Amino acid sequence: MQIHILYFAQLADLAGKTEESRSIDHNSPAELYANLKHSYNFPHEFKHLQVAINHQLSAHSTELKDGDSIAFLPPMTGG
Amino acid sequence: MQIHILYFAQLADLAGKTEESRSIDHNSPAELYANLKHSYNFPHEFKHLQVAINHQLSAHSTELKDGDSIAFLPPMTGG
Amino acid sequence: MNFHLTDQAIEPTSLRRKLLSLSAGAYCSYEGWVRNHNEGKVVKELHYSGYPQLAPSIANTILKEAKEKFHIEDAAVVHRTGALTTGDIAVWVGVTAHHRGDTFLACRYIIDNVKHRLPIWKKEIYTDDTQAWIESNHCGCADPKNLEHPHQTHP
Amino acid sequence: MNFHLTDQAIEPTSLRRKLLSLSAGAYCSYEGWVRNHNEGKVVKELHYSGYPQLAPSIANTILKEAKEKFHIEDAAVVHRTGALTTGDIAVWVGVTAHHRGDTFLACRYIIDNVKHRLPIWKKEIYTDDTQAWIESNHCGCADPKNLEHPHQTHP
Repeated sequence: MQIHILYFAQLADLAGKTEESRSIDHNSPAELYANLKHSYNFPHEFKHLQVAINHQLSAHSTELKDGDSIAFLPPMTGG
Repeated sequence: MQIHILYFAQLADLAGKTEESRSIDHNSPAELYANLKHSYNFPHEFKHLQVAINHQLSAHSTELKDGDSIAFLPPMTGG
Repeated sequence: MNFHLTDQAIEPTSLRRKLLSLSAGAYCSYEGWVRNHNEGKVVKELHYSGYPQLAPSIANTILKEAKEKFHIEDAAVVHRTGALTTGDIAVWVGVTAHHRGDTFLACRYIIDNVKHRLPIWKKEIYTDDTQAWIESNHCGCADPKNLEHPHQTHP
Repeated sequence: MNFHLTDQAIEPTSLRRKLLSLSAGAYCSYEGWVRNHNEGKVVKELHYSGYPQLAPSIANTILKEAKEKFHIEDAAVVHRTGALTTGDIAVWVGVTAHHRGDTFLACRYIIDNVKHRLPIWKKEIYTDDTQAWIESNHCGCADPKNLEHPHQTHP
């Protein structure tokens, strides 16, 4: 299925892009992140990131569905 | 000796003036206030007022000197 | 001197501007506004009467205490006198610091102490033309243990 | 909706005006300013990057929590995005209430939670042209027991 991925902050810098689509053959945010971490040398552990699916904060264990957008969010540093 | 008295807030309303001079034959703020309380029906007890002599907060027991100004200050209610 | 009494409308925009600083990261300000009611009565006007020869030294003592107690860069207070109507600003406090925690604590310290120690008295004039000198800011808000108390008697 | 992200300069005067109320007696506001230094390095510019499709719902959750926890009348937050230079306002919070205690506590609650929960990230660009994504607001300021702590790591 097709997943749309959004990148922010350090992850966008390391990926060299702010978004991309990927075909995946599983429904696990953890597995997707492991692949992205490998592709782009992301420094964060999955458990230290928040997960937003379709622009809503979601449990790390949420099952992805075809057409979902997902973002892995580093610790926030606004203000 | 001559003492200049300043009145504020409720005390000014009750005295019908904001200041006056009085001749006194003692040097005690407490005795002066007792007389003023009697003259103007001030409701406050002396101990519940702060005393300012020559525009500085002063101990209730300060001895007055000729030419001093004195004010008896009700609890403050700014803000 | 970072204090004044004024019988003119308080202008937060220009007061804030005087505290601008490139080394401060945090700014907290407080304003006391004249409400249209107090303890069930409808307020038409307030009248603040001050002791102008005494107020500056007390305000400066309070500001000095705040600078000693908290790591702040600068702080200022302005209090209005005379006749105020609903919506007017009675008092303004501004504080700058490196860190936000200090701005909140110092700003709170200053306004609490201004209310209890600055020689200013408030008379309320109600819409039925009765009036009353406010007896006291009897909320004990200056006591740090009341910082989290949800309801004080006065703003 | 009392929140927005903006890539334009934050204007406290007009934001404050939107909170004016004849029934509120107390107004507290907080501003985070871009400092010219952080942990010994000289900051030339900050870059705030946000997640605009997610930030509003989180900001509104924080504002709703503040209204549930404290007796406030209204509250608003604005956060800047894009390139900021020293002296710019990064974030503004304003709160009105009947009583001052609630404005301070709610304003503090909102800024603490905005810093930790709003999806915005800060990159510092130094005068030597090196840059760094700030790792975290690791001060634990949102914890009420730290309210009186004199020094947090970030403004």
